[in-house]
Amino acid sequence: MTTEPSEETTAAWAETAVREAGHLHRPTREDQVLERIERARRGKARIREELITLAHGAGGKATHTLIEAVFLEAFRNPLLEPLADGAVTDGLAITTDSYVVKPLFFPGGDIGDLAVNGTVNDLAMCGATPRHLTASFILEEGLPIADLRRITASMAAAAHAAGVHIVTGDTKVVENGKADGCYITTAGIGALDRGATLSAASVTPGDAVIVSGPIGDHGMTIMLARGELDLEAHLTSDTAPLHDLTGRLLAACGDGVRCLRDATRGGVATVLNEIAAASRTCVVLDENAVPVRPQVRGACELLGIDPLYVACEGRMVAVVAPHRADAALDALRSHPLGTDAALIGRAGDDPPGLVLLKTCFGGTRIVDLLVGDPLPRIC
Amino acid sequence: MTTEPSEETTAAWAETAVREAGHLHRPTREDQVLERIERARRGKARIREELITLAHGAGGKATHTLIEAVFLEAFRNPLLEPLADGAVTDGLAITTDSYVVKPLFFPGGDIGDLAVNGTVNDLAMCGATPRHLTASFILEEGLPIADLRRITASMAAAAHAAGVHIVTGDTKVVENGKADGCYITTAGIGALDRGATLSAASVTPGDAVIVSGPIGDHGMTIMLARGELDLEAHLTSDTAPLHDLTGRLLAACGDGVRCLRDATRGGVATVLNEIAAASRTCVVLDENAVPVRPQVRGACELLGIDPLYVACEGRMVAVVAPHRADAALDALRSHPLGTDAALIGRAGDDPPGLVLLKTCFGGTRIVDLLVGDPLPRIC
Amino acid sequence: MCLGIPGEIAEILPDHPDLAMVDISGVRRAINIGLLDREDLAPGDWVLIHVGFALSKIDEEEAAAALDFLRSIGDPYEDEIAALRESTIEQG
Amino acid sequence: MCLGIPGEIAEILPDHPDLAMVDISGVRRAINIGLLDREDLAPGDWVLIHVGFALSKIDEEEAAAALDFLRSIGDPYEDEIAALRESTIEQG
Amino acid sequence: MRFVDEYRDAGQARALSAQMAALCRPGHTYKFMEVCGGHTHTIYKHGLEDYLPEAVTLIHGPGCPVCVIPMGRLDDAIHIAEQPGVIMTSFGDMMRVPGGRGSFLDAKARGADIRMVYSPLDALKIARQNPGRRVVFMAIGFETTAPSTAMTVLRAEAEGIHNFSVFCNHVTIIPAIKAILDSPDLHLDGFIGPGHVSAVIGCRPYEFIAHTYGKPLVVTGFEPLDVLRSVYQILTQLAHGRSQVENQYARVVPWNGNPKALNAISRVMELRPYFEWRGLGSISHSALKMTEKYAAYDAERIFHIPGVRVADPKACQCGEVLKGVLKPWECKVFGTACTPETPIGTCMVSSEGACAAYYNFGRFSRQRVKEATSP
Amino acid sequence: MRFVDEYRDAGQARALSAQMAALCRPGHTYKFMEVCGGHTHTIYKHGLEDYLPEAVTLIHGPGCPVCVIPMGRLDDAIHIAEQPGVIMTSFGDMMRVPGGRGSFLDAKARGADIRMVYSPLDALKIARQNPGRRVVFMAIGFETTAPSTAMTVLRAEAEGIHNFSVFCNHVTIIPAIKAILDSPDLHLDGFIGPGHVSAVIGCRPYEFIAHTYGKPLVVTGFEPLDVLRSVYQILTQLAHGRSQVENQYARVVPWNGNPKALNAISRVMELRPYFEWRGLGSISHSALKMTEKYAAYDAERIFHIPGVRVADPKACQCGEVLKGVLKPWECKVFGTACTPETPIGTCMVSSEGACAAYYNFGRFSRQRVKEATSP
Ligand code: SF4
Ligand code: SF4
Ligand SMILES: [Mg+2]
Ligand SMILES: [Mg+2]
Ligand SMILES: [Mg+2]
Ligand SMILES: [Mg+2]
Ligand SMILES: [Mg+2]
Ligand SMILES: [Mg+2]
Ligand SMILES: [Mg+2]
Ligand SMILES: [Mg+2]
Ligand SMILES: [Mg+2]
Ligand SMILES: [Mg+2]
Repeated sequence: MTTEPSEETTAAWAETAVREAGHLHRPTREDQVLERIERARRGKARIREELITLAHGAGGKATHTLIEAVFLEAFRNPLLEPLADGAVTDGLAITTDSYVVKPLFFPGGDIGDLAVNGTVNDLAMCGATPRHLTASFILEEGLPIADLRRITASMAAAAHAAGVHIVTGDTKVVENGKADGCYITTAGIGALDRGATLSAASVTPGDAVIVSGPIGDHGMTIMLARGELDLEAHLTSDTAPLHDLTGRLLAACGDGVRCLRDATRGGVATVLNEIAAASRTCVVLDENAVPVRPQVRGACELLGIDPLYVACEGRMVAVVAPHRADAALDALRSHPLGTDAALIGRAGDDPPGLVLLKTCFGGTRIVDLLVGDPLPRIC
Repeated sequence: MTTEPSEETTAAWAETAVREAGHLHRPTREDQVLERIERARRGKARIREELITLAHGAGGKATHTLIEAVFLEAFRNPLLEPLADGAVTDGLAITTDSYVVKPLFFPGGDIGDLAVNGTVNDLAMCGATPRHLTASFILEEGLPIADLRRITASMAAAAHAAGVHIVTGDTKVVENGKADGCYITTAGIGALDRGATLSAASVTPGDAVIVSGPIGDHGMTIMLARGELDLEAHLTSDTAPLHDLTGRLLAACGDGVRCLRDATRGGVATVLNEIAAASRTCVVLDENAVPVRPQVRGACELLGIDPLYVACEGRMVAVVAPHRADAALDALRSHPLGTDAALIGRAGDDPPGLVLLKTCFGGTRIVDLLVGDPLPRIC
Repeated sequence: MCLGIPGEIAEILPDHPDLAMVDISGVRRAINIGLLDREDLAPGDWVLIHVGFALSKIDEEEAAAALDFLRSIGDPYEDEIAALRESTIEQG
Repeated sequence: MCLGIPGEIAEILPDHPDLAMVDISGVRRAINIGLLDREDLAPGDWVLIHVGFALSKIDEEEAAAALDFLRSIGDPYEDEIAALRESTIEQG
Repeated sequence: MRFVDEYRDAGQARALSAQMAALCRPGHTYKFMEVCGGHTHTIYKHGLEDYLPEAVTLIHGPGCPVCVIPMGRLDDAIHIAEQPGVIMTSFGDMMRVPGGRGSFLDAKARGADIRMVYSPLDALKIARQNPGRRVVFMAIGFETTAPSTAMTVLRAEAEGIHNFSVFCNHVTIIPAIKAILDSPDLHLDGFIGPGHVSAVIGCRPYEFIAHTYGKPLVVTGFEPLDVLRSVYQILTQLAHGRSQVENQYARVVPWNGNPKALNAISRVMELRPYFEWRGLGSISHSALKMTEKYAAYDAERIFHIPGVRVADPKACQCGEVLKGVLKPWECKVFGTACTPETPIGTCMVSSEGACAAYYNFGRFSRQRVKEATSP
Repeated sequence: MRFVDEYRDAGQARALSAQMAALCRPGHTYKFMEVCGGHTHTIYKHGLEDYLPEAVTLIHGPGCPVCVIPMGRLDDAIHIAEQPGVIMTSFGDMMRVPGGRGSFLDAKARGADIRMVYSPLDALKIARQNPGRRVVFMAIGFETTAPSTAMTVLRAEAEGIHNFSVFCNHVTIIPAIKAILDSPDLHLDGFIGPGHVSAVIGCRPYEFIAHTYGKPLVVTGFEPLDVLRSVYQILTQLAHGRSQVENQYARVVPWNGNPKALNAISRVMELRPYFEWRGLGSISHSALKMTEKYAAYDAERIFHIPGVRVADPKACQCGEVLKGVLKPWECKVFGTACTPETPIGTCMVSSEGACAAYYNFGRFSRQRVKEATSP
């Protein structure tokens, strides 16, 4: 073969780049346009819509805009400002989440353990040891009390497993057609006794990006459990409490751990975008390295959905200093909830604030925040 | 006049009782039946229904049964067990409540300040100084974002007024017809820095029962604001943060204060029943002493509802040791939120666990827990 | 049975043949007066309200007469009780 | 346009004239096969699925031929790259 | 509140109380029935028994329009409420009353659209606002309430509203009183007559009670002094050997009732041949139904109604309580198996029922409470 | 996944890439249009441009069935969805596309009952389960999807389901390609032909492109190696001076298409005289409507439809992008006023549109990224 492809036109850049000189780069006209767009994106969040739509609850761009333009705008204070999994103050981590899952019961769990694990996990992501939970219920009249007993039983079991108590609560009942069986809001308090200072902003170029296990199990399980798609698969939610896993990771890597995020609503892609934005780094993922179960992938292909955006309830993203990456993987893999932990990418420095994916095919593309829920792309 | 009425048959017992001898009392057959009933009522809570109904959310008997038979049964732990306004541990008070009011905006307030004040008040009732709040929103698609801004603005104002910050939060959006505009769950953390140890169980015969102002304003305002009854009145919700008022009371009376309760869902009657049950005292109220605004009373008479069961959102019941009653009233009345504070009754010792009312007519009757919401008695 | 509450007519509503605005301790509601003679009613009159209808116009004279009777036996008795009480205190 | 995904027929559903259970990486769905010739289909066959319908039976021979072509140009190239890489390392 | 507070004066009550004691013949006991649940409510809510002479016992009668609806009839109403497109409307009183298949609140929890209204006119308004739905008004009540229902039907007709109908359960008080007077094991000395029913029917219909049965009846208002005054009047009649119909409540009740209201009823409704009363059984000509002319507004005709009859439970001793043979607490299931949350008998279903009123308001030993509340 | 993973091999892509570079005439540039949005998606999602010779530019064509629906047509659909009792059903793709009065998601937020379905058969199932409602299926898509809609209507007919109808917006690809070929300012060297449309219509309908217009067209699959192979085939044809229709996707596409599918379409639908395409304007005989025979299933006939026409915004430069005159980022509003959240032009409304795909997946400087991602 005589014509070695030019570096400009083939994917051989991965190899040839090694031989390349410095970082000299003259901005093209396209670059200038892109720069203008990035500036526009970094500008003050503005809501254009008049009504709340489902997109505002999906965890993506619309949610971020809503939070920044309405909630942060109204409540602004230093503890709220980082918009992290919880607030950290006086040795305590504080968090809250509402749970509105449908169906209430699904393979691998129910709204009850979700509500406990989710809040335990947000505390764990703050580097805290979960201590106390509160639980507030909004029940729709007509909910079978047997269902409520099932839910409270799994909450109790999940709390027991996480070593926390539900110390106070509240119950409201709303009319038929004003809820969907049962909504639960939990709040949690954790002790910051692990000596870790975690923040998305602390992520530095070179850091390793790790995911604790296969992604998208929860979201796809729920999508299937709704029955509307008539899809069947042996899939169960990954809902699990991660405080023990984070404990092990922090013990192994100490302040080598920069940041932890559970990849819930919006999936791994959303979490990584938040990290890239907060740290002004460029997160580069390797699609081949991202663990996805075959059934999740099958359902995603069928529906035209990207598993990177599908929710997990027992998986986290950990960003660790380069030299602690192996220790982190070892620590995670030694725990039953982290056996399939994988290094899926690295933080880089340019372009700042973006998440890029090296595709399994060898190309590169952006992994952006979605506007709202990942909608099936069928036709 | 020649026939002085016999003590048995007239209300002159109030006078003649002074002259009576000891407490000798031989139980009649009726007494034995009543004793049997009380034993049945004190027994383990059992739910007979199969479905959740609105009664389970009304704060009365059905709510108590649900909480004891389902939630306490599942989550039992020493912090939860007192079923108070919040849990108290490690120098902290923790509480949560969900807010589901309809309409979202009403004379005197909206769901936003309700959600802040309600949780601030539950902390205040624990004797704590409110510190941090969390706020979790369940929004129905279609909610005007302008409404949400109004709500968050009043939350911010209420938080500012109460000296707390909203430090973390969450937002979920549910489909049209799966909520009622906006539900808010707040949780709160307060510092137990006021040296008070409050509990309903500590109430002792002889203690004075005080209410901090006219009752039922909030509940009746909401009932009218729904528009279904086509009633008009100049009435506004009493929603207000009570932490400052409790601060002043505790400063004035120290551990002379036995117990504080904000008289929300279920009104003053429900709170007093909880106190009587927890302390095994008999709370005796004087109907003439209970402050009720004329419009509240008018609407109550029209609908056949007893104002004692109508919700307040800025009124509390304080039980104080007998010798601190005057100091307590002075302290409360010196504060704008307590100008109409009134001594409305006393704790007695027998029959234990009951709330009795000396009616304005001079008779005596029980003020029991209602099963559910006070339903209009029209026909 | 049949909760009935007295209310004062604030206004006979001109546009609605059978409606009057009635005041009950500061609470107002449009009440149907179709069961009474409209000519008979004026602002300031009191009616008995049941499920949104005025069932009866309250007869002030009858009311006053009934109260007079009650006072006629009540007041002397109260005086007597007061006297009794005083004598008790003097004894005590 | 028109997302189409290959799936393997697991079972032709006997009670439903036009339905087959199809497996996509462990995910199963009843798919309408009314656009294909039923006699032509058997478990183990692959079909292209679009909006719940099997649009086409996948032709295994054609697929193999296409892959053969890709390999015919891909494999020699990969060998060359590997050789190049080795020589680079030797140099370095 | 005018016409309310004047009648709640404790001082005048004590005076009346003393006078009543003087009217009682020594060694004699008296049983008076307050027919109306509203009076029962007043008696317990104000603790009126504290003022009654020991010799006087009040028997709580059948006049609670909620309590007397048989369970099967409520099941029929729930059946209607569960039909597609139906909005059932009801007074709040009825919402928690259990039928054989639970209460309106239970049916609502199961998904039926059942709404509380303050007035039948509000039900009509809902019909006006929901042209695509079928709105049914659960009509209950004695002659007091029937005119309002009738007026509402007439208005629906005038406005041409066709998606509104009435499930008519209005009952009439006279046949019920007569049924009680005719029961063999009953001993009553007089009646506290229903005030608001009388505002419609007047005082004449009671005259047979005074003349044929020889019992005094005093039409009575609903404030506590009204009731005490009425007892005083009955005792006075008895002391003088009289039995008459008297009108204690003349400020509201004209002797001849309200002719416009009676007319409204008769335009829209007619007597049923018989109607079953919970606790009392079937009583002839004791209830109203819609006339043929208003069939289009008659839910009973519009909907197919199962018409199931649910027998009163065996444990129930309501019959004895209603006749004054037993006091509420003397029933074996009172307060344990039968409570306002889980009523077995009719007297427990609404707060105007004898057992419920005693349970809610009077469930304490008066002797012990005297000790507890004495200063 | 079989028939998927084999076509995502980076090694073979590198080989093809090298071969393609060799096929390019030095100093020459090539513009190929992928007609189909599915290809656009593949190209961006897999970062396929990294493998293309610099001389080759891919022009993203009009073949996104979501993007081409004019705003007025969506407003009509929302109007239908807002009629009482209607359940509108739609593929997920359509939910966020804005019309003149917002998107389906906005209408849903305002209270309309709009549900996402995976298949038109699921819409029919909803109709079966909700006999009291009127279920409308928002039918969009090219010839690939039309047979499924047609089969669903035939099944509704067979089952006697009468509360189901179709709002038919199916379009046909050939007239759109022809309109593009006929536009004066366009220079194209070849076509990547739509794979799944061709599974229905076969390869013959494209022959006029090769014969009359002299442009190569290769019917192409949707995996990245399919597309690269197709570019390779076009380049080969050009290198040899040929212009033919070739079938790269023979594993799925029979040369003659799917006769059963074509038959289903023709039983239920017929060509419209003209149809407006967003960004392209009115194109004659470019869309399908329900036939007279199936009028009972035709939402356009059942509902009164306002038929408002909403002009494309002035700032929109989609026409130029669609014809390859401008690159997406060269449009003045790209990425600032026009984003996937607030699309102005058709190319931004679905992730298969040229601008949206570039914005979502390719919005970065390839030069800088090369530096960032190099090991
Ligand atoms: S306790 Fe129940 S069953 Fe017994 S008489 Fe009273 S209502 Fe009837
Ligand atoms: S940026 Fe928007 S307006 Fe401009 S060409 Fe693209 S889609 Fe059209
Ligand atoms: Mg989180
Ligand atoms: Mg949280
Ligand atoms: Mg969370
Ligand atoms: Mg609470
Ligand atoms: Mg529901
Ligand atoms: Mg409280
Ligand atoms: Mg609380
Ligand atoms: Mg509270
Ligand atoms: Mg959250
Ligand atoms: Mg709503």
